[in-house]
Amino acid sequence: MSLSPLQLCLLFSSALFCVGLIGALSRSNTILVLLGIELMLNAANINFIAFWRFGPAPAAGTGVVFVLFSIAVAAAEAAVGLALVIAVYRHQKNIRLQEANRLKG
Amino acid sequence: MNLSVQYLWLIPALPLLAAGIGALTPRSGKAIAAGATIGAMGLAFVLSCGALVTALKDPAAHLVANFTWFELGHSAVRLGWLLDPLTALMCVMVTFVGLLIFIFSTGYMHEDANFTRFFCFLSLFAAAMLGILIANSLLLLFISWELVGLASYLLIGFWFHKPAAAAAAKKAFITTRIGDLGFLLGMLWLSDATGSLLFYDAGKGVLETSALTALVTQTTVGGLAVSTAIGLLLFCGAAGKSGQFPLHVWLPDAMEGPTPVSALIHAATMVAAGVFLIARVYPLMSADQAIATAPLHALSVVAAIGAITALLGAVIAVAQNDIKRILAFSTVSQLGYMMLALGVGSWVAAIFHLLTHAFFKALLFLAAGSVIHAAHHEQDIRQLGGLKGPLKVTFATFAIGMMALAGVPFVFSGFWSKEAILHAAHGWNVSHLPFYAGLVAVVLTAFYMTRLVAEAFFGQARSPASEHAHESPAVMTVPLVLLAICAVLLGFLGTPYWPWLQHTLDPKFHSEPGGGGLMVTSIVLVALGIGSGWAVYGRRLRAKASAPDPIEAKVPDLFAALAARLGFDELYAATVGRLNTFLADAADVFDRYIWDGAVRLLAGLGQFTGNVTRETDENLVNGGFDATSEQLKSTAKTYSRAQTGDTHGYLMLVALGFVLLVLAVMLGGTR
Amino acid sequence: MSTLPLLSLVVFTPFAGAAGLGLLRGASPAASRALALIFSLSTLALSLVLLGGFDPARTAPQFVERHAWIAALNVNYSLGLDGLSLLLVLLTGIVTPVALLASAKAERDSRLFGALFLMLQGAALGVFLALDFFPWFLFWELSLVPAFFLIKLWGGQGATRAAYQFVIYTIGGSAFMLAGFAALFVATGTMDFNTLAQLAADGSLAQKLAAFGGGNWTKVIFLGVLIGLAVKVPLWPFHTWLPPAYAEAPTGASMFLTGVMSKMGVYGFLRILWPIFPGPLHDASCWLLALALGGVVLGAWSAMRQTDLKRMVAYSSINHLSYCLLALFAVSYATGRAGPSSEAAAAALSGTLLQMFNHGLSAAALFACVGMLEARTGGKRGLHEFGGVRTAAPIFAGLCGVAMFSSLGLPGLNGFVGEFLIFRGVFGLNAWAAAIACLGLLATALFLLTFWQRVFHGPRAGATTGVFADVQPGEYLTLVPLVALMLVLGVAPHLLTRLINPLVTAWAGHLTLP
Amino acid sequence: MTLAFLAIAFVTVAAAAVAMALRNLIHSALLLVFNWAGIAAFYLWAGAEFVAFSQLMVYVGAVSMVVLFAVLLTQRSPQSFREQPDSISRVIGALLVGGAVLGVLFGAVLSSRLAPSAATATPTISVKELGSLLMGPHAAALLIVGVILTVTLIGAVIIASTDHAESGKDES
Repeated sequence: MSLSPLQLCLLFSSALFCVGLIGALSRSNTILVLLGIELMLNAANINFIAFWRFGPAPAAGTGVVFVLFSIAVAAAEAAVGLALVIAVYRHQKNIRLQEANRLKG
Repeated sequence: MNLSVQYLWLIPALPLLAAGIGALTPRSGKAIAAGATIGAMGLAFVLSCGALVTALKDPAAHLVANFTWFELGHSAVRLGWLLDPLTALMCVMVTFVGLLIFIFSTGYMHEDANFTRFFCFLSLFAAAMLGILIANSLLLLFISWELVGLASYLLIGFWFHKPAAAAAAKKAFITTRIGDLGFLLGMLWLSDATGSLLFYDAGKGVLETSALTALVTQTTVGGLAVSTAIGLLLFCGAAGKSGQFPLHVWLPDAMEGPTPVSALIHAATMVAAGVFLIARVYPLMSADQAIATAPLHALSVVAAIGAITALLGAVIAVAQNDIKRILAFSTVSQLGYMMLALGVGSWVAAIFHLLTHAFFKALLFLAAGSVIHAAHHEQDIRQLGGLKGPLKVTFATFAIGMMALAGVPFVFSGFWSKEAILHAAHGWNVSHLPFYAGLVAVVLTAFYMTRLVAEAFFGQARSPASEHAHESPAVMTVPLVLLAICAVLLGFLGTPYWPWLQHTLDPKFHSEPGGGGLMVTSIVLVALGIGSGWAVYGRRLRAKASAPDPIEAKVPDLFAALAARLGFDELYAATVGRLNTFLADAADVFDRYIWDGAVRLLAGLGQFTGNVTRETDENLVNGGFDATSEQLKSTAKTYSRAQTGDTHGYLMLVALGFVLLVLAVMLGGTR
Repeated sequence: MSTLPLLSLVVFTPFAGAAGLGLLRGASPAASRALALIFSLSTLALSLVLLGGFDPARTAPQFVERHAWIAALNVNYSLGLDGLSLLLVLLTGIVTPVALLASAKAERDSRLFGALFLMLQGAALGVFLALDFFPWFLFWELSLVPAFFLIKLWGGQGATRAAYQFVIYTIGGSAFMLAGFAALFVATGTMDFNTLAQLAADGSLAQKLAAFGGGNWTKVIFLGVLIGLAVKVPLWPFHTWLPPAYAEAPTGASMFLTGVMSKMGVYGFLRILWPIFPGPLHDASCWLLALALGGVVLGAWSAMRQTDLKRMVAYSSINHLSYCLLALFAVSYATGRAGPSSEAAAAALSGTLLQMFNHGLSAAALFACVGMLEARTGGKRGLHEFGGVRTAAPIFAGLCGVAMFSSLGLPGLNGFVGEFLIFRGVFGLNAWAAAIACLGLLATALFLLTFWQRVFHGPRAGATTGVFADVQPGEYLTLVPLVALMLVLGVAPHLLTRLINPLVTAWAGHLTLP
Repeated sequence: MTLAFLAIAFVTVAAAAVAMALRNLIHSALLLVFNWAGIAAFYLWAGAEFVAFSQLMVYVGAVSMVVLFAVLLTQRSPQSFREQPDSISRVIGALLVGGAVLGVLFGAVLSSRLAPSAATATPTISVKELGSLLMGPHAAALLIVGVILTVTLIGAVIIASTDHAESGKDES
């Protein structure tokens, strides 16, 4: 069997996604968790581009526009997330995620 | 000198003023108080004599001076003064006897700490009595009447630190007030029926023909004429004040006051007021005589009560040992005589006896006071004895008083006045029972007075107190002598041979012939009384204080009953007293348990309702909400356990969920 | 005549005084007492001015002030003064300063005490002067507030309970009255006493009420108002709140309660119930007579059983006020009947007014005397705890004796005139009632003399054995004015009858039913 | 062509995997920058030049700086960039779950029959077209993103900066 380029792209993005997921799940450093999530987001972006490039109606350009939005939002997310990390750090003198559980019920 | 009726009010006003002075004088001002009192009384005496002169000019006239007290509705409440021979004579008697008693008191009460207060009360007493005498209005009379009650209350309870005196004062006030309620009702009725309370008011007064006619023609409950009913009600008041059966119980107890007070109460003032009242309203009392078919005549009741009282007082006096108590019961008895006289239709005889009795009873009491004073306040005749030696003046005057009271013939005033009464009673055409009662009382009176004199003055002294007795000072003996003289002379004003007094009082009076036989009977009875008295007590004089009374030795039960005053006090205590206590208890229980209980029940019901709604609110309504919220809370708690705070966990769950979802889509999506 | 709103001045000067005392936080006890006294005396002064300008011959209200208040409800602020009001205003003017003087000693927080007292006085004056139900009822209820606190805060051991009982009982009664007047307002559209009385007199009131809600409506409203007033007087058997309240209140408050506040009920009977409901009152008068007799007779007999002197005096108040009601009910009973003269009615009504005044004086004096006994013996007031006070304190005994004899109706003192006129009137209107009421006279004498004998006579005993001072200079100020008035009014009752006679004559003149 | 893609993909995934596994945070961050650059290369490969440049500027230029600052700010001392070792159990759990997701995704991709469309015709999009797209059909989204960015900026500044008082208190 042969894989189409679209499938290859999707497999690539899936791998990247899982790497991000595993990192987010396994690391206790909040920054790394955030970075893992950032990876997952990027994997999603790859899908957008892949479908734009190899999809049935590439002329529309919608995938590209969505990726742009996604990048903007991701940048914002990174800024807020890291600001939160710093704020938490000021409180607890560390940034271990499992200890930031003061809001639990 | 003449005294115009316009200034008649000065007669009571002077003693009243003196009473005011006495009230404001400090305790040390004995001379001021006594001087003011005696001076005022002396002036009042002079004025009374002036009034008498005025009154004697026209004995048939009723001089009046009426004035308005205050406006009431379209009319007014009016009061007034009245001057007629009755008023004038009584005024003279009261002021004269009062004056002598006052003088006597300065000696008798010399040592007392409350000397000024005593004279203040005495003066008030005299003023109130004089007020009764000059009143031309039943209302004014009633006012003075109550003030007499007040003064007697104060004087009987003068030694108020003695519980017995305090109790006696209260008893006197309450007992007379019972009678006064009748008086009050009678007065209200009279006022309502005639629209006036003035005795004489130029034809509109209640004692004048038009009013009387109206009163007689109306009838009320039981077919009584209104005048009869009113008369009987007024008589209640008189009976209370004059110590008539059955309201006589206070009189003997009133002996707890100082002796001059007893003299004043029993002779001149208080007890005389009742007799005077009946004499004053005599036209009203006798109005129903005009209707022969009346079921009851007011005067018949008066006569019956008078007869009973005369007999009762005399009987009880026989067994008393206290010198003042014997005299007190003799007063009861003599007042009965007066009422008897009023009842049988001879009010002049009653007034005659009232006047003579005032003098000789005042004499007897003052002499007894002198004895008590001399014997260091020993009043029991068994403890006295042999006093005629040391107390010569006292003995002589007491003896005169005793003979006047007993009715020793011809010389003594008591004989003539009593004779007048018996004569009238004999002539009464309704019943002869009062007459016989009077006769028995004559014997008894002579008997117990003889007993008193024999026990107290003869024989030897039976106690240290009487051994060391010595004659009282002149300030006390001079009044005695003056009174003794009057007790003798006064009788001659009203003998059947020269009935000046009777004509003066009642110009229509005409003496009925044929009193000779009666007089003889009376003399015999007096002799019998004195003789038997002397036989029992005089011949074998008491040797020891503890020796039994000769009569007691013979009939101990009877004597004990008499000594216990026939148990009237006990009877009243057991009936009226107990009824009163019962009513008070009942009223109290009513209040405490029934009405208050009802209120409490209501309050309790309110409280119960409140509790019920509270419980409902708390347990049912609130409880429902509470339970629901509790449930929610615990559920939330349970679910909140899922909220671990472990971010990795959440993330992992999301991932696992995603896997499951995709698997589900893939495996199920093929279909 | 001046154009000053005199009546408003009379009513509101005490309130102003109360407010002033309330604001002067730092006033010393002596200063606040003096201030309260001055303000309370203002009533006396102003009422003397009223007395000067008063024309007894006019029976309509004088010095009338009338301002629209709540237009929607046709409520007017309207004050007026006739002989009846004048008498009671004078009484208030006399009793209040005397009562304040009597409580001058040993009262804690005299600033608050004075303020409450002045409030009480102002409310009472408002009741006596208001001519419209709305302000009248306002003052009527307002008087309860200071009375409640005076009893509760300065009273004896059972004071709290007594105060609650007093207030709740009275408010409970007033609620009925308020409901009655609400119905009356709905039916007639006015709450002015005079207008209502006129409506009642020409019979249109009954028609309006019948049109409003059936024939029995008048009776229901009448009963409501009756209950409200009966509790206040109190009419037997609505009296059970009175003995504890009077007994537990501090001396001054007892004096005011019995001297002035108890008159508010009788005043209500005379001003409201009798003119506005002549018909129903006449129908019920037989029963009411019986109740009044119950108060006269059983009140006196209950007093005999009391061992607490204040309770005893309180019961004597029930007895004395019942005489007032007895006279009024007898008048109502005789209204419209043939026979009884207007003379008797005039006597009865005059007697009622005089009795109100006289009872105010004598009962206040008696409470003052008991208060003095309490003050000397550390709060003792049991009948058996004294003895021989007359030996220890003769002047005190004398003054107290005058008050006592005035209370039992001794001629020559003020109590007699009122009682005599009442009896004179009642006898003419209903002889049997008068005869039965005589028992009350007897019982009164009996228990008062028992009190006198136990406490004043006999050897010194009980609480009297120690040091027992006679009347102090300050206490003279309390007792002497009262006693002097008793003597003066006993001899010269025309000083009072002059003021009320035309009014009473007018009242007695139209004793016909609509 | 395919070979270029495979190389880019391998390098990118490997860089990500190593970054997630490393102990040293600085190294991780740098490797991630490398990874983002790889992704940008993929975009270039796919023909989306503008997106690739955006990726470079935003991620490689901006976010990486922020990450580095965050890493530096949250370390107590310059020496301790190394993290504490994570718990083995969680690592194993993470690997299992990640493996499962990977399996599912791969399964899904491989099992789907995605038609190989006109792969030869490489679509292109000019910047001008992109701009008219953004301003035309997607203007609303653009506006919203702008607002979100503004709000985020302000929020990030506030969160990171307003804690002074409290932190001061903690330190004291």
